[in-house]
Amino acid sequence: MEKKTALWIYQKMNEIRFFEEQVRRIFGKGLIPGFVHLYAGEEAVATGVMAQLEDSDYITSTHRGHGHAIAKGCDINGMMAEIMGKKDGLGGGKGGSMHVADIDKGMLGANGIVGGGFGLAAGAALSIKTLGNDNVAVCFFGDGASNEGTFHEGLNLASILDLPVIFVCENNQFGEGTPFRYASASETVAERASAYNMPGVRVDGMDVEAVYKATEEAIERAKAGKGPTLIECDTYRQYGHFEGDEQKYKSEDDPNRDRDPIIEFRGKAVENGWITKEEADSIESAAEKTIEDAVAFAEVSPLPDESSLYKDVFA
Amino acid sequence: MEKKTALWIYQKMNEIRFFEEQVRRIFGKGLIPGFVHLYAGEEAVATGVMAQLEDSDYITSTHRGHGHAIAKGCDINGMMAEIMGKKDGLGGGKGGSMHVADIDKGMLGANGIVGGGFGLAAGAALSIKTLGNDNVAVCFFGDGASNEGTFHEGLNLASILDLPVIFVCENNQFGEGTPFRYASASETVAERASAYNMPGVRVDGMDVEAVYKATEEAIERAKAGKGPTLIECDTYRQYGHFEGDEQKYKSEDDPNRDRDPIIEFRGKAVENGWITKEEADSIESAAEKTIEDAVAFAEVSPLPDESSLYKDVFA
Amino acid sequence: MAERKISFMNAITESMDMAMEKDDRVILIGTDVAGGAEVDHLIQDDVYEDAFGGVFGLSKGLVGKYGRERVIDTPIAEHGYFSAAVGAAATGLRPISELMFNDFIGFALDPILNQGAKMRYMFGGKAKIPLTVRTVHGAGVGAAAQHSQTLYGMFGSIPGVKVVVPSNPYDAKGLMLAAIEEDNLIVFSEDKSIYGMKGEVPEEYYTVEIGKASVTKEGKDLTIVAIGKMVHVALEVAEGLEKDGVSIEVVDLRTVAPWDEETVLESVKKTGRLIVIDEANPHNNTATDVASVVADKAFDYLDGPIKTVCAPDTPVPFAANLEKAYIPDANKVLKVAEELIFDLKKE
Amino acid sequence: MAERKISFMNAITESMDMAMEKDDRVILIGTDVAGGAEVDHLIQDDVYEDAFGGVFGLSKGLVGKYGRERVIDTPIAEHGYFSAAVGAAATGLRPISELMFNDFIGFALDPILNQGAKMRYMFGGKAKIPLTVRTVHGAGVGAAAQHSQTLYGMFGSIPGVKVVVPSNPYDAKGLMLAAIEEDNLIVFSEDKSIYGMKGEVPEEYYTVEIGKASVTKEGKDLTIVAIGKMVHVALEVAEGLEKDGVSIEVVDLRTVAPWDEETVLESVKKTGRLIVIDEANPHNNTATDVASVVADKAFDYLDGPIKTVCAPDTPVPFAANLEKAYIPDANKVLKVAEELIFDLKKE
Ligand SMILES: Cc1ncc(C[n+]2csc(CCOP(=O)(O)OP(=O)(O)O)c2C)c(N)n1
Ligand SMILES: Cc1ncc(C[n+]2csc(CCOP(=O)(O)OP(=O)(O)O)c2C)c(N)n1
Ligand SMILES: [Mg+2]
Ligand SMILES: [Mg+2]
Repeated sequence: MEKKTALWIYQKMNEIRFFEEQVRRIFGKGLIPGFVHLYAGEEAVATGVMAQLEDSDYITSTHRGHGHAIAKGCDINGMMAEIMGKKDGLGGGKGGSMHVADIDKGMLGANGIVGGGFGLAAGAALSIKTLGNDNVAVCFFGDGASNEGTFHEGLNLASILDLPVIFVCENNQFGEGTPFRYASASETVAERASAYNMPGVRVDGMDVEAVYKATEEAIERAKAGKGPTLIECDTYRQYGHFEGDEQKYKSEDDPNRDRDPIIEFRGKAVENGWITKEEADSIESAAEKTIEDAVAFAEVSPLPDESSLYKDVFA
Repeated sequence: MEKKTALWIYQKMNEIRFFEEQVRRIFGKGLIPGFVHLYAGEEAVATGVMAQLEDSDYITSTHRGHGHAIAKGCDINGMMAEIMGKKDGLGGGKGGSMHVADIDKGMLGANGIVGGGFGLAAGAALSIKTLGNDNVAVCFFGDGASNEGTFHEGLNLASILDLPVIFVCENNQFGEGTPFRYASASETVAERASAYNMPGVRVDGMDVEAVYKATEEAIERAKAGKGPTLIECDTYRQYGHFEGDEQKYKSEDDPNRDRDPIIEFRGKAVENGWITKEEADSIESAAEKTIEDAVAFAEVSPLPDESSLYKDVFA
Repeated sequence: MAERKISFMNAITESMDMAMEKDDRVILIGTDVAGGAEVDHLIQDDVYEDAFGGVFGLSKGLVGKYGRERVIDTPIAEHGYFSAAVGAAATGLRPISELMFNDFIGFALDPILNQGAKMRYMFGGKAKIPLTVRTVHGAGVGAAAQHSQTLYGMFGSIPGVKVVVPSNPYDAKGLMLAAIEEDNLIVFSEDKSIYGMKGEVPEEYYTVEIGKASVTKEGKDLTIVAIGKMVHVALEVAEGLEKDGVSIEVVDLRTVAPWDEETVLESVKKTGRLIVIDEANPHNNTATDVASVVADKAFDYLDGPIKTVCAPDTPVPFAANLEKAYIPDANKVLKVAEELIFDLKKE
Repeated sequence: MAERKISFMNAITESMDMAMEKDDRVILIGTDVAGGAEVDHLIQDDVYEDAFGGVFGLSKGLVGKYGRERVIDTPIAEHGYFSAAVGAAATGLRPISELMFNDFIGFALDPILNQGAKMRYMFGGKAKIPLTVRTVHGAGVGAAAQHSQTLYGMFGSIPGVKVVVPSNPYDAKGLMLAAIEEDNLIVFSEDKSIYGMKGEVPEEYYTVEIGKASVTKEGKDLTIVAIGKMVHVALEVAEGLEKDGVSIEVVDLRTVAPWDEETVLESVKKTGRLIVIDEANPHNNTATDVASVVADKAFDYLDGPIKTVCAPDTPVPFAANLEKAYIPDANKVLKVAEELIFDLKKE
């Protein structure tokens, strides 16, 4: 891995983690309406994939979308303000945590609908293909979403049309309180790829490098006109499904339970000489500061004007 | 195969074929409103499966449902009257061709919605399981339906709950005017079974015996609590998607194009001594007569009372 | 004996419990209706502990009592399990199928629209679909555009579907028990923002008639027809106007499809004035339906225009102040009522 | 120059053709919109022949002209390709996505309800969804309960969706071209039973304004607002009543969401009487919506009750006589009009 890439990844991983910790804190203080789904623990997936993408590539995200948005380059101040429902939010405060988006950055939106992204990503890939652009679309989805019919329809459609799209499953072992091993008749998500005549790979989703490499191959394939790839990333979420979840369904011996992808990457990056300890330390404190600033920014941002309630229904 | 079974199968095959020929004729005369989808050419599937079922087993059917209904034992006069929209129809003339049903015979309805049956069949199997009955539910569906998300959801659900259900795909190579090989990323439907951890078998759907045997195994498995099976029957429809279809998408070299499952079964049955030539002949003429009688019955049946328009919305 | 007070959500839990106790054919099916399926430490001596008991906790404890054969966690596959619920209902079970948020209907509409609601009719009366669809609607908890809609009106537009929207714990229990007893497809839509509301609920089994509105408060000058949570807005308005000497009759629709024309028309014929409050978006909803029927069948009794107070024609916004501005409340109703009250004072 | 007459369906075909000719970003996607994909004998010198060109033949010839990259046959997977159409619309294409029968919306609602209709709002105005959903509604061809529904009212209840229902070939072409030009999600709903109806259609490119009703016939005694095919029922009724000396104004709504309040209110203020005809089931539909707005905003001008004439609250029956009884027709409208006409004659 190039130094530049490693530095970028480590920065984004830290920004995501600090972001989620702050969201958790201010949610606890009652400053965020509704509910939030934290990405902490899964940073290796978003950053490993996004390290391969450009602004002009598209992603679709999920209800657990903060990590994707940060890694895709969304403005962090705007994100925090959005999550707090403020005027300076990316969506003017009208979307909130589940609808963080920035189409100019290729981020087609977090999504409150589980399984809502398969077709959207295929559609973005259809645009890329039809307009002749040299890009890809990436669809992030959970293990739980893999049992929605939209998984089947989206993957089949993308495959028969050879669309430049990559389906990235974040298998964190649970959909809400239901274990993947109960809900899915197949042992892995990756093995379902064969039903759509596309490669299905399963990687250690706590290992950025593994995700990064798998994505590289998938992009090559997509850009060569060979169609989609399914990548399953084995991961775990540090907190509950949403904040407030008692997590009774988690077990002592859940795989990945005691791993932290950020600590692992720091170790590996320092060991391989990609990043020095000092660089790592300063990335960490810079990230912490970035997020603190974002909270400060969001806190002083005013509530949206009431008139905005009626705006932006139609173009 | 036992003689009794062979006789039954040959009778039902002939009833179906004559039924469809008559429907075609009277549709051509303008006596049937709407559109009809004929089952001619696919008789081996319905009869091969149904020869293994009892009245207390359930089936869900499709828009191409006449064959299933006849083989499941629905009253043929009532079917013909229904298709003509008459008062003595199975549904009082309110459903028509696409909604022929008889729940007492375990026939849960033809269905105008492609892919509408997967969950319904799983639900019938859930009833069987929950009520502790020794039965199965069979879901008939087309190759085209295999790309609906409901396929994915239905098969996965049935598998994780070990439901006594059998998914029977009638792969007649086309969904309307779209070839299966274009629409499906997988080469066969059967191979998709592995994504749901259930057996997937592909049989010659022009060969009743092959269908019959595959069904037997699947029923054994289902009744032993081992869950669902997917059976793909390779077949072909003799006529268009619906009556009036120009069939421009059909080719000289479509597999199964020149086969007739009824002729094949007659040959095999006589050869194996299951049926004598005389028996076969008399079954044929009896079936022809049965269907002619059904047309006569339906023709004189009155239109439904206008008041029935408002009835049967709620129980 | 002092009446027992329990919350709206506990009333619903209790009703499901009683129905399951009474009839083995009643099952509950949905995503995380128990939660924690196949998690070892949640199984002790063949008794299951739930991880969620529904995301709102309404089915807590049921899997412990009735087991996983009757409290069925599903994959996230709404079309699949809704359609299974319809199939099960047609073949001998009496399922309660949960749509976690009514907003997810985009994944489960066909089993209702084309199967469950129409089978009986298409089959000439030869099917029964004793299916209760429990779902959750409404804004007010900061859940944004895809988790806050009020869609019972959409269900109510479908022939063959009955739709029930309880406004208080007593009705919630009685209507739920009535729904489960019926041989029809019933959508039971709960406003999540009143789950905590307490009210008197008898301990015994009882039903509230489906299709019957209730006159929550009698009055003679103006009828306010309201649905679910909006009944409380109506009562607040009534109380306020009462002080100005205006007497308000509040009709709680309770069943929004088919709704109780008789009770509504009777009330309007008496008062001559009507406001309908509905949190749904303003077009093609229950409020406009009620208004149109009254404008036809009670026209000669009307002393002023028929007013509807609904959410605006926008998605539900996230920001707290915008969401508050989105939901109909007493102020908005009062403002709209002015025109009618003005007429009134002139008389 | 004599005006050219073509059929309703040919007008739609022509409009899609013109839009695709004009703008490379316009694509057509749906099941069998061409048909015969990858069938060798349907490909000659890289030019494609279609097997269907849509089940009703409305897109015949387009794949030959624009190729399979822009006329895309899909697997039978409505959710998948509708959601792809939304994704494509958000990222630079201008898709026309076909829902073969509006009844299949149970398989494709979420991409409309929660994605396409809401993205712009949720994202604070930062998305455009230039998507035209073509679909087909209506009874009258013996297609039974799952292929004959009239569901544009359901789409119309969703904020962020515009819904267009043309009643004649001229409007069909102009409204379709306007829809494709718009940067919004538009449902374009066609009544299959009038596909053969002919009318004057200019050969050139033109648009008909979305959101604007048209006064098809002026009159002074009674307003009939009608939608799609029902406009012709209204005209038939108008002609009949004209003989009795009653002057009818017919308003063709054309856009059912958001519909043209101004034109409707103006008409009712002039005539003082209103009937709305809508083939939809009777509850929570466009007719009741129009009625309720008039009962509010034009109340003081009304000389009689507001009448709606809709299909009954039942699924669409199959039998020819029942289906005929199901669909609103001139007789039913006349019967309902009696009460209003009676008042009129008294004057
Ligand atoms: C269509 C739909 N069904 C159900 C839900 C409720 N829901 C939100 S998140 C979630 C679990 C998703 O699990 P998974 O896909 O594994 O993602 P994770 O939360 O684990 O990241 C569920 C069931 C929803 N939002 N949308
Ligand atoms: C949900 C839905 N989508 C589309 C259709 C239109 N349609 C009716 S039959 C058919 C083809 C079905 O193909 P297949 O499943 O292979 O069955 P076959 O007709 O070949 O027996 C289609 C697309 C429908 N009825 N329902
Ligand atoms: Mg998960
Ligand atoms: Mg087929």
